[in-house]
Amino acid sequence: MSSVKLDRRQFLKMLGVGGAGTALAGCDLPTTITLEEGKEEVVSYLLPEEYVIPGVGVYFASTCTQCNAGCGIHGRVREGRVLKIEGNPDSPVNTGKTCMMGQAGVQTHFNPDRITAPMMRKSGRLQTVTWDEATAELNKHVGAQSNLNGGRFAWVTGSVSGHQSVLINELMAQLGSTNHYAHEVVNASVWSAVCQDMLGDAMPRLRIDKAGTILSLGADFLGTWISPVHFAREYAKFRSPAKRGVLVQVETKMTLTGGNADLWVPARAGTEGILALGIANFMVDRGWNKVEIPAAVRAELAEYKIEKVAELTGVAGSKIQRIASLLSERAPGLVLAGAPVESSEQGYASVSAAMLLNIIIGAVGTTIEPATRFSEKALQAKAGDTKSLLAFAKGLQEKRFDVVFISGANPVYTAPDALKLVDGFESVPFKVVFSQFPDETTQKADLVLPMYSAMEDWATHVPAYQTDGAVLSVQQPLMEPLYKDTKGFGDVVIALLKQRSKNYEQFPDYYAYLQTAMMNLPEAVTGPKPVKKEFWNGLLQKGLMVTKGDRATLSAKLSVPVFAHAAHHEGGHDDFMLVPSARMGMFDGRHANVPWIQEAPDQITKVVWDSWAELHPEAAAKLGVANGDLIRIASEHGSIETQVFIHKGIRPDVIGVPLGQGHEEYGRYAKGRGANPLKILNPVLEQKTGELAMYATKVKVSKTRKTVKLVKMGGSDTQAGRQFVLTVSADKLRRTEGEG
Amino acid sequence: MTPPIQDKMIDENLKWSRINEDVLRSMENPRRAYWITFAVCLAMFAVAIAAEIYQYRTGMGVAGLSNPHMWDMYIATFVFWIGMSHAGTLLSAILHIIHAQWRKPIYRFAEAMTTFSLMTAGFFPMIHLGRVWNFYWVLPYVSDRGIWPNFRSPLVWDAFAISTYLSASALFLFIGLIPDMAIARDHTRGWKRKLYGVLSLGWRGDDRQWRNFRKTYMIMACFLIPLAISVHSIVSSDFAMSLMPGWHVTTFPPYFVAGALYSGCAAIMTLFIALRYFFRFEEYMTLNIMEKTCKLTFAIAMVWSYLNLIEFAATWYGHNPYDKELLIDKATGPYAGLFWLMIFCGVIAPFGLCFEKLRRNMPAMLVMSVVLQLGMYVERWMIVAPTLSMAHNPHQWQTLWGPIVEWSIVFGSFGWFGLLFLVFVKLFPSVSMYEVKELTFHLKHEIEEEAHAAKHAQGEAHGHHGTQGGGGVPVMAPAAPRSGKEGS
Amino acid sequence: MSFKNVLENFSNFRKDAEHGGHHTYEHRWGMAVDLNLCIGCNACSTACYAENNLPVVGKERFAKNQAIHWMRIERYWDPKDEMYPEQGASFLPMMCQQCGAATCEPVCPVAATYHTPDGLNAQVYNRCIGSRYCNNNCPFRVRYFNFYSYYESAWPEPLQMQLNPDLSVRDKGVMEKCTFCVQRIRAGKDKAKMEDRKVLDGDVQTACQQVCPTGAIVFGDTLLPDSKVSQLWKAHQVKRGPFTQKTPKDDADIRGYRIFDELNVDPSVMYLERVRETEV
Amino acid sequence: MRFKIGCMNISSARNQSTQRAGSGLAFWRGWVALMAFAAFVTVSFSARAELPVPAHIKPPVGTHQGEKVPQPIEFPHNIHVKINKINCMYCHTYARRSNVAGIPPTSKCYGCHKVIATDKPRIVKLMEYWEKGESPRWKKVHDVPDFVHFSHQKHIKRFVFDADFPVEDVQQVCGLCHGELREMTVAEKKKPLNMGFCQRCHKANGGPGDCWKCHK
Repeated sequence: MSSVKLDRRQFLKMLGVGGAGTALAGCDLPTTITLEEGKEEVVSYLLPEEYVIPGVGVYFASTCTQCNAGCGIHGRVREGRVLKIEGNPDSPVNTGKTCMMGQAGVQTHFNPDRITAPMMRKSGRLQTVTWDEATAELNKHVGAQSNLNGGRFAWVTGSVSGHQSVLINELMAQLGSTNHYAHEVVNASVWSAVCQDMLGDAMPRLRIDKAGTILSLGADFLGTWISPVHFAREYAKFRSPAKRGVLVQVETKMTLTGGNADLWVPARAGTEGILALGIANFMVDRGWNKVEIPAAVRAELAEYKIEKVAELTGVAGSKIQRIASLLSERAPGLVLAGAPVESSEQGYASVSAAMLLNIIIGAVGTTIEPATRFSEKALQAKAGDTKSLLAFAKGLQEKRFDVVFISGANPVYTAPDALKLVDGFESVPFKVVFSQFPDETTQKADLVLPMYSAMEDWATHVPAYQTDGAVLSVQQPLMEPLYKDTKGFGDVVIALLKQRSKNYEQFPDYYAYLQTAMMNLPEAVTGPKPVKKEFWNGLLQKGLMVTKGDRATLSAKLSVPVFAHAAHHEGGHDDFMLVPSARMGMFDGRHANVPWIQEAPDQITKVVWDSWAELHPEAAAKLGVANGDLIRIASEHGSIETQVFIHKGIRPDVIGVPLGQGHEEYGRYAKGRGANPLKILNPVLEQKTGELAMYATKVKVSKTRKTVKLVKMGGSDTQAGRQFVLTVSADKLRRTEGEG
Repeated sequence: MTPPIQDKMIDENLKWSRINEDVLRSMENPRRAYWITFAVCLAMFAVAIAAEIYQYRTGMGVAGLSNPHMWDMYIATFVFWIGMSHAGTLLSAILHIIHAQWRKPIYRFAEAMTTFSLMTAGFFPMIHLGRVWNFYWVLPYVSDRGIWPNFRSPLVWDAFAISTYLSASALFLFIGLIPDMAIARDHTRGWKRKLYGVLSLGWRGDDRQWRNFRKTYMIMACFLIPLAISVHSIVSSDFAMSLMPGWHVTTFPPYFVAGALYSGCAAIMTLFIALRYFFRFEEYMTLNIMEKTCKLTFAIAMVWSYLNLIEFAATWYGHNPYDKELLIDKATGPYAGLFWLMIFCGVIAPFGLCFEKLRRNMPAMLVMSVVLQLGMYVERWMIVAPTLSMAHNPHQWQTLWGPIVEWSIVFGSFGWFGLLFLVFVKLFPSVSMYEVKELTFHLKHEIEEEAHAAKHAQGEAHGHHGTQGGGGVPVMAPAAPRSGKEGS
Repeated sequence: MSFKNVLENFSNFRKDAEHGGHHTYEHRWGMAVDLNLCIGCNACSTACYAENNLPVVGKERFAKNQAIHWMRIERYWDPKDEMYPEQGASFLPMMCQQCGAATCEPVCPVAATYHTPDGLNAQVYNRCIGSRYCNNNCPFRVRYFNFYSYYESAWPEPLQMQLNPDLSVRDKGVMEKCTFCVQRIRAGKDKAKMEDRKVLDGDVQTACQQVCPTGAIVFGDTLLPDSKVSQLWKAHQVKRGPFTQKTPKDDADIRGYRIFDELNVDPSVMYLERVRETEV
Repeated sequence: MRFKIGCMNISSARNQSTQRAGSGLAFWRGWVALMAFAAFVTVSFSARAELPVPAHIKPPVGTHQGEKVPQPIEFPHNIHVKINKINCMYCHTYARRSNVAGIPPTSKCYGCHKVIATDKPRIVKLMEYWEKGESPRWKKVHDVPDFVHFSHQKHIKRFVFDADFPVEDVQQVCGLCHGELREMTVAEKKKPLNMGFCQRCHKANGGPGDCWKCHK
């Protein structure tokens, strides 16, 4: 109807300029005077979409990228601004719910510290340049004409999936490079490794909702482990009067999940596996095993007598028996193993022990179900780990890279100093960082490409942990880009690919590519497809596609892990085991630049806006420190300083420092706040998988003279006799309900 | 036989002209001490203004308030000043009605104090508002929006009570001043003469005027007393009407009134001594009067202490867990120091007033009066703060100490009060001349009557004091016949 | 309230105060929070920040207890914990309880906080003069005061674009508190009105309820007999109105209670006891 | 297109009407073209008749003299409303389905004016905007403070649709708060639109008296 070329996202244009004003400015005037006319501006749409009505919120479906669980979300858009994130009820991952990180997505998007234009290192300093310059520079090094030897090209990403993964692999292939490092600090790689080896499936489905008893060895499944929101949904069923399951949490420092446990068991760091074997042995003795146990296995298990285990783990024998009996009485049981266990020195062994217990109590098949994988292999998730970081660091030290791409990762922040990653990284001739924020890695780059935020860009995500059916979740723009000089990740990669391969010339941008790619998905994958256009629109409306996928099969391999040495740690008066725990909110530190997250208190300690070192009252007494005293925590590879927080939810022989703070860059909210425990980690490796054993660093703690005010929410830590949170004994209820 | 001079309120042989001279002198050529005090007060006030401007621009946060501590020193100080304001009424109205003669030389400045401390107190509820510029929304005025204040709120009652009390006591002060204004008029020149001329409302001191004057004065007095009581009861209901432990106390109204009179008397003692020293008022503000004041103060102190204990007892036997918890925390928790300071200053210290030696030792009394006032201030703060620090929800427990902004405004209020008072003493007679004259006259009259009774000789007395009237002072014709009744 | 009303209804005011607000409610919004499901993950409080334009006050002011979080998760330890808190922590989502006989209402000098026909404690921001009496008289201490003006400091460009236009940004000197997401209630009611129908259960969701991963928060109209929330109140034998001593609930899964019920403030939020395996 | 909508029912409920309005364009065009000339002649000395007040409404009391606000294009309401008798809600179509009445999308202006009065300077200006693919940045004239929640759709429903008031006379209802726009070129504020004004009307017509109905 017109000669005007319309931007495809025209309807996402912002209308009102002011947004919500300071409402109270107006009302101080006497009531006879009203607002002056002609102050605010109002703009109409050029061409209205009939469903976009000024003053009425419209919901667009998309996908949350705050962590890798891949929850579906709805963004509330009004006058072209995305205002709020809600969960997408259609997504089987989060069924209409989100976590606090998901909620904070809008502040990640509207963050005042976004990079708004490309930057290039000129005469040692990063300077703002135009995209033409940036692209020219990029092509000079990685373009078709460049004399780049693919083998000397490396790409560090976070967990990737969907079509980004496809494009990355494609470009790597075109360049002839195999150095793709997917790096995540918070991961479950050892868990998957064990699952792969013992069950034949890397990411089996865990039916928390079906379980009667959950024995969680440090798995913070309500906070940070694999797919927290989904697990929380199932946890609700697990707690429902119908089930009334029991949660036993074994860990050295209380996590959010530990805070919700019926029984919180602080076993010695690194001995959780032994505990599992102890329980297994006890159950087998009593004949509580649900599967047939070969004599050999029995024999091996027999070593783990209650007394010995109790002695090693520091958990009372009676307690071990109780847990065992719970697992059999309140079947079906489920045993999980999370970060503290996975990334300890003998993580693999410990997790295998847990898995063995799973098999013995017959969890496999009941509470552990075969996963549903997304049928299109290329789109499946490539989960990040720490092994890759080690490999990358090694490569850097051996000077194996001329060009390095970094996207969706911040290795300069996450890499322990011991890896010497920073120096190596600086010595790389050409470093390109795709980033939204001026983080540590960005500051070291030669070329910084400012990316769209997750709410401006297109993408597809395939969760690593699939639930009911295999999900492919679409991430679509919720509003037009805030800054004209930012670009989509896909767009840039496509541009690079075009130079090397004809196939991509048809695509003006990533959107076009994505649309075509999705429409060309075989019906085998998507199920019966309607007319293409409608398929696409339907997909965008729903925000995701739930396919039946292909079902894995579970095998159960009984084998008792061998513990090289009973790795446990005797706390001296000033040396501790460092627990660098991740938490819902800060996560691995990627959300430290979000004001809401900074102001949201830590779930257990309620400390805000800073790091802290958790100490047990005993330990604190030994050190002679009180809340707010600054202490120095030193490992062989450096030291950090932070304030003491004393509470009982931690073993006296460990010291807990949360991840997330201690950024040297990363914007006004994160910069120079708190300490980063990752920096001082010893380069201890998990023996089997070669992952970085994050929970195996011994540190010396010393007082400093300084004291600060510990800023936390809440006055009294007890209810002081108020009837606030009442607890009723499950037994009592069960008795009264006559459930036996 | 004539009683020994030191037992008398005042020397009855004081020439009336002398009285005029002395008092009027106090209103002239300020000395250095005066200017220094003036400068100090001005400085304090200036600081407060600065602080208030800063607070106005930045927000109440700078006053160190927090979620549990929505109120703090501002309210405490408010209550304190309201308390001060009760002394004047006590002296001038209550004692007037019960014919306590000794009040006459000292009630004037006490009344001034009443008015000025009210003028000071009035500021605090405003200062502590988050949006000062809308303070008038508390008053019921006809607005185009057709909305009214919430008549259930004690704060609204406050607004009414205070404004009424302020206007009433100011009026009372003025009425009491009229005859003296006339004297001043007759003894001054220039602009002052004009001023006093206006203020004396053409007082000629004739019979009719005196009659009306006394009626009015008496009526005002009667009107003022219930008002004074109600004002502080209402102030107390700011707390008593709430649900909070330590506030929701039935004995608060009398408790507050007692406290008010208490601090008021202490304040009178301070000013008494100051004026006596600066203005050489030894003959007027005699030790005997001081004695009486001290005794009165002691009596009130005991009443207050009693009510205080009553409150504790009520809490204890009432067995409301929150109240009990709070009481114990007051005595042992972070505020324990202040609590015991309050108990010492308010309950123990006044026993010093039992010793005549002390009562007649001005420096000692000065210290004493300050101590008592300190005690009363702390008491007010101990009512406001601890309750907020430690109310029902333990999650919101927090102790708080006011920051510099708050302090400076509180100090500034003393500066402001000082200014008003200093201006007053130089513009108006701080001792009521005509009543002192009455006093001396009656005193003399009694003594003579006793003498004559001895001699059975009549009629001299009249002739005698007929010649007394000097310096254009009206003879108090109607006073004489009633003198027999009036004798204290 | 016009002066006429005051004169006419003064007795009503007093009755209201005793019997808990209006006697003719259009709706009576209520909530049920199952502490057995609450995991204390902070999702609700963050959602509240997002929905209700809550300012981020920063570390220094947080240290002074000047933070504003309408929905806060209180965390308590059991004083009986010896070496370790073996029963875990206790989490309590605490927001304005929208009391039926709210203590904050009668003390506000300008009637900026009052009881709506929906059974909510309204807080009219631009009427508030900041006497802060209401919070002093609130046993739950769930009212928050704007000690500073946050518009510039809390929402630097372009963060202010996220602000929800459906409710105002409060300026300094104003009291604020949880409103049960009144803007959502308003939207829901308008929608129903435009469609000439009654407001149904589920039409209105509060932000915290919508986000809660475990579905611990249930919100609705307690006057609708079939609404989820009134079902829960019924099932757990919690009634509106003045405090009545409960018979020890020994006979079934009845876990309902209202915090500070004994103060007779008639809260609109019912909590459900958390169930733990205390024998282990 | 791609949406998953809270406000579906509103839009869908009202869609048909918009469609009709759209397809009615042809008719409007001819009609408007016919009237255009007469318009320019008569508008200057057209007698000023008071806008009648609908019987079922007790009008709000209060007057206000707002200044003339300079707009990017001096839009002549008088021509559109008085001469061409275009219904308010033809352009301000959101009024009946949203809180805000909304400024008509530029495409709507274009719809008529690509054939009508294309030579007039204002229209030329408009076309420039259209070609640039952007909308004029109008200045708000009738604005309520940010802390006030005002819903056009509810008022229209109450006073027009529910009252079976003839929609073609809707300007009489709009006029109660917006003044006689048929007499103005660009809109001027003729009513105070303050709390007293609203509140008096609410009293008179039995609108809600609850603070939270309007204050947010």
